Amino acid sequence: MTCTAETTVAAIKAVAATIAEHKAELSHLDREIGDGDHGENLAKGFTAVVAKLAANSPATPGAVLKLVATTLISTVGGASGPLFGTAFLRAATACADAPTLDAEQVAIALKAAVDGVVARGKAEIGDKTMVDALIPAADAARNAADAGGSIADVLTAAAKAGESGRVDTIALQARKGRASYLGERSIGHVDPGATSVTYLLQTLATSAAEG
Amino acid sequence: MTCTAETTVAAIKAVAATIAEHKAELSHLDREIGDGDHGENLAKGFTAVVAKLAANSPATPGAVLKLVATTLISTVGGASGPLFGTAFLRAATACADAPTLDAEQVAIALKAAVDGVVARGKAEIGDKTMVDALIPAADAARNAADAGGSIADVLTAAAKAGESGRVDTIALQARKGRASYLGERSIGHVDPGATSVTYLLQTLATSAAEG
Amino acid sequence: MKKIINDPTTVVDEALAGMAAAHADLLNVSYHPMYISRVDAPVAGQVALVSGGGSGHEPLHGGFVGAGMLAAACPGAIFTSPTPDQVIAAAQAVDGGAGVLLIVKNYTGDVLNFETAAELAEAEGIQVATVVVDDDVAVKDSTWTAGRRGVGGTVLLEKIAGAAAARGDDLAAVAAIATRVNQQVRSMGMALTPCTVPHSGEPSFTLADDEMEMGVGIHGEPGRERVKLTSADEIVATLLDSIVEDLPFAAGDKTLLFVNGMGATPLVELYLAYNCARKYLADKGIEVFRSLVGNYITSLEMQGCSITLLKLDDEFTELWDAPVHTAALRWGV
Amino acid sequence: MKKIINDPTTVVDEALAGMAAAHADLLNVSYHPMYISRVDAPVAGQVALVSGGGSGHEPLHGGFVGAGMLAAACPGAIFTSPTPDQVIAAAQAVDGGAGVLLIVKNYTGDVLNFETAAELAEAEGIQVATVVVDDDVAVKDSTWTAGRRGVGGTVLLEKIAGAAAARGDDLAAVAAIATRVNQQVRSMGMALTPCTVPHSGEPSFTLADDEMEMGVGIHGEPGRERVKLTSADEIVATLLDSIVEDLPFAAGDKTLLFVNGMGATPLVELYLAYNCARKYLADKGIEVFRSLVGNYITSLEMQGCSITLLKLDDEFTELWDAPVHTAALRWGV
Ligand SMILES: Nc1ncnc2c1ncn2[C@@H]1O[C@H](COP(=O)(O)OP(=O)(O)O)[C@@H](O)[C@H]1O
Ligand SMILES: Nc1ncnc2c1ncn2[C@@H]1O[C@H](COP(=O)(O)OP(=O)(O)O)[C@@H](O)[C@H]1O
Ligand SMILES: [Mg+2]
Ligand SMILES: [Mg+2]
Ligand SMILES: [Mg+2]
Ligand SMILES: [Mg+2]
Repeated sequence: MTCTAETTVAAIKAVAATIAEHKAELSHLDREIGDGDHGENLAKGFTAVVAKLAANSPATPGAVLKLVATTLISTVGGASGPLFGTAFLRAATACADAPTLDAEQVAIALKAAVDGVVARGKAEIGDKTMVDALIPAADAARNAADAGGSIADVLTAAAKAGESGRVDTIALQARKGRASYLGERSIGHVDPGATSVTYLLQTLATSAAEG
Repeated sequence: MTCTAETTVAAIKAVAATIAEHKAELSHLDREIGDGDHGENLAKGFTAVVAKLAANSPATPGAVLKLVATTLISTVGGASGPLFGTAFLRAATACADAPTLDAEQVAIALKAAVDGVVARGKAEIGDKTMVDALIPAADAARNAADAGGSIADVLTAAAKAGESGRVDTIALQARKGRASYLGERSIGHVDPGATSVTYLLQTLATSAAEG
Repeated sequence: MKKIINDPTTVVDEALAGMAAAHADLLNVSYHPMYISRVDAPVAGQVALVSGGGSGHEPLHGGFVGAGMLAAACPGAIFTSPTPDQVIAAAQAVDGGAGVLLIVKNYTGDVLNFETAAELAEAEGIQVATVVVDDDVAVKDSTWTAGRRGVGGTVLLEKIAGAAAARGDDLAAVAAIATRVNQQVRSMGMALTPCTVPHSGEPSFTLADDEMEMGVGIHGEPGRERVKLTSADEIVATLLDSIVEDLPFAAGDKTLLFVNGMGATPLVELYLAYNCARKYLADKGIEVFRSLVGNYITSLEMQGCSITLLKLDDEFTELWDAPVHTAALRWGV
Repeated sequence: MKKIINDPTTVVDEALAGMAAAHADLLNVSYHPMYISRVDAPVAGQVALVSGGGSGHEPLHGGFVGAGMLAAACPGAIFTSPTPDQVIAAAQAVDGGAGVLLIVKNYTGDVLNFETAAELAEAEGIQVATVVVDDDVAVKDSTWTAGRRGVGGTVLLEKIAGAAAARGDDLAAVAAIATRVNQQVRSMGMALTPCTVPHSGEPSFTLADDEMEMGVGIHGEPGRERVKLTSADEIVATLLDSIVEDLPFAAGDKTLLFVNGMGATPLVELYLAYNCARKYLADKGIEVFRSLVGNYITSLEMQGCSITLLKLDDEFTELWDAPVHTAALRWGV
């Protein structure tokens, strides 16, 4: 299948459901090495996104992503608000006003999103942030696209790579974000942001496979 | 034996020791139906009394009691400070400058002390205060003196009567002091002040018996 | 017990030394006997307000010493009334020849010690008047109790009477205004947690995780009843029901609404409770004309709040608005 | 979780409504987007200070809105930075034509959201300067972390920069003074207990009865290290050792000593800690020339304190002493 405005909206609604479902878990992870609000922050944002999508029906995948971006920026707050917001904004820009997206465009959009997070947050691989899940995810998506995979293949590969990058954050000492204040005490805990972006990628993958 | 300045000082020192020993218990009782400071209040006062008695040696029992009174008034604070202070002050006045006291004079002094507490605090029998121990104690002392008892007999009788008055406070609802704020919730707890004055009387009795 | 202290027996002395150092421009501190007096005392020809009580209620009373409020405060041990010698020494230090008004919260200990002090101060030739504050509606009829406790109304009374003294009223007039404030003010408090007196080390009472204490006093003494924790709206309604019906306050009354923290309740909850109180009073047509929100009469680290409502008239309002310069209340200067 | 609230999701809105009602003479409140602005904003020709951050630190920042301090404050959800749209709306509302200084505590969330806001506000034609406060010496070298956090120094910076704006300094000059305050101020905090974010309901960390957290932040995040509870003298020495050696402060320096409560520590302990700090600094020959003691930048109902030391020069002292009229800090007016 190809990705349309409708499938994008469906996928975003699925992501909102996933975040709501894991809200407590994400905040719990954030309590371990942060301030315990990551789940609430994202849930608040995606609830607003769902409301916005109920009131508006953007014509293209890019327009959907842009609406998601601006809504997250003005509702989430915290570190993850501008970071998620920038990711969706860059992805939207990458999609421009294409009415539909193929696997190649999805891989490109994902790469643009990840570059945006890195540009805003200035985190590198190994800093124990969402970037540790996002960079491998974008790379895996690129390879899957080059191998001629479907959108579902591309997103599934991204989700798998994101998951292993997420797990790798456990052993890391945080160098960015609140967790960095803990120094060595941040080691042994998984990063909440890496976890939320992995849930996001997994949900996109499943809804692409189902859709 | 008769009561002299020396035996009075010895008795007061014994009282100070008793109060120190039961400090935590008295504060615990006060926590149940008051504000938890009765033990500390009295311990602070009697520690100061012992210091004063080390520095001064009053010539008569009355002078000893007067020194105790003024020291307690200026160190104890709370409800019990002025009440104990008044008690010792009235007793001192009753003893005037008699060099020694006999059983009759001790009974008179005790009655004067109790009248002083009632005059200051305006509590009646049954209000669940130290008065519930003190009034029976003074009456018993009077009877023992009339029966020709010794000082030890008089104080032992007072202590016994005080103890039963103290136990009677358990069933009472407080109508004076902090405990009265609890209304019916004050029932079932023994009154701290009735307990401290009973310890005081018991200590006076034993030191009279030993002295 | 978790506290930032060195030694339970020296808490009050060390805190007082800190206050003296932090507010050297405002306060003088005497240690033997212990009292805090305004740096420019005695003010000749001005009635001097002297209050005091157990420590652990800070900023009450020491934080209210200064121009336009108290001339002196006598801190007792934590939750224990001061002794007469403190009050007498303070009265002597601040009497400007116009006499001294003793402001006493109605607790047996405070009343008995201030009574003794008043007798002795008068014997020293000082003109003394006394007002006993008893604004706590949580306490029932005084024929069955030691009478209502003095709580939040004390703060408002000290400010208003202090302004009357500052404007030059004589002792009888200041005492009359103080008495009138006490007649027009009502309060009630509640607690979510107990507090711990340093030298005792034990919590003043125990509450289950879902319980709160309504009608609590300011000494960690248990209150009127223990109930299940409810919403801020319900808590505020319970407190204000008792307060409003007691005076009673009626539609059209102009009031000063004072929402006070017990010490460990964050400002965000106090402002939230204040908001609940505004809605409640608006429904009853009672106008909130002046406000005070914050921790002004506390019980150490107790969590909870109290509400105080004062019926204002033009004179009270004018005296409330008059300049005050103390460590804890300051405006107009 | 024991709190005086109605609904964890409406705590900030209800508290804000309470603040608006209690301080109608001082503040205007906008709800969508959420910000607090001084009632007389915009002040033509005067640089407008706009700050903000997560809620739960009250009185910071809303309590510091008013003449001589902040023009506006943007409250986020509890412990969560505000969003760019709040900051933009506040900047537009208070800009008097002389530009807006954004005062940002150095947390990734605050920095990223204010960065985004600054970009967009400039696009709207507003002159914007930003100062990031990072005075917390508990956080180690910023090549290994997100950098030092903004804590107690923020309060002093907002007061001093606010006075510079009030005296008519232009945006560059106000920003320069704010930057200089940040360079001259150092802080460190500790906690005896955690705090609980209403919508989470879980304590932010757990401490044994004999443990305390040194170098704690203001979001209930754990600190530098967990140690056994010690005396006030030792606690204060640990905090001041790190503070003094960091700037460093030296004998003869004139300083402003700010002892801050985390929200649930009674004033009696704060004044006691202040007294310990005075002794410590006196031993080092460091002069305490101005002081502030109280709960000004808090972590909900956390028990603990922080110490902030600012090296004063004549200009800082003059600006500190200048009149200020806000809900939480007021003098000279
Ligand atoms: N500089 C950064 N770059 C990328 N991601 C970051 C950065 N700082 C923090 N994060 C991510 O943000 C997450 C925390 O988000 P959240 O809890 O919502 O914000 P806050 O830390 O402000 O409370 C972290 O788990 C981390 O993955
Ligand atoms: N009006 C009164 N008359 C006699 N005794 C009283 C009166 N009020 C209180 N008491 C006694 O004082 C005791 C409490 O003393 P204490 O705890 O030292 O003072 P406070 O109640 O001020 O803390 C009570 O147990 C009671 O026996
Ligand atoms: Mg967080
Ligand atoms: Mg007591
Ligand atoms: Mg007491
Ligand atoms: Mg946060």
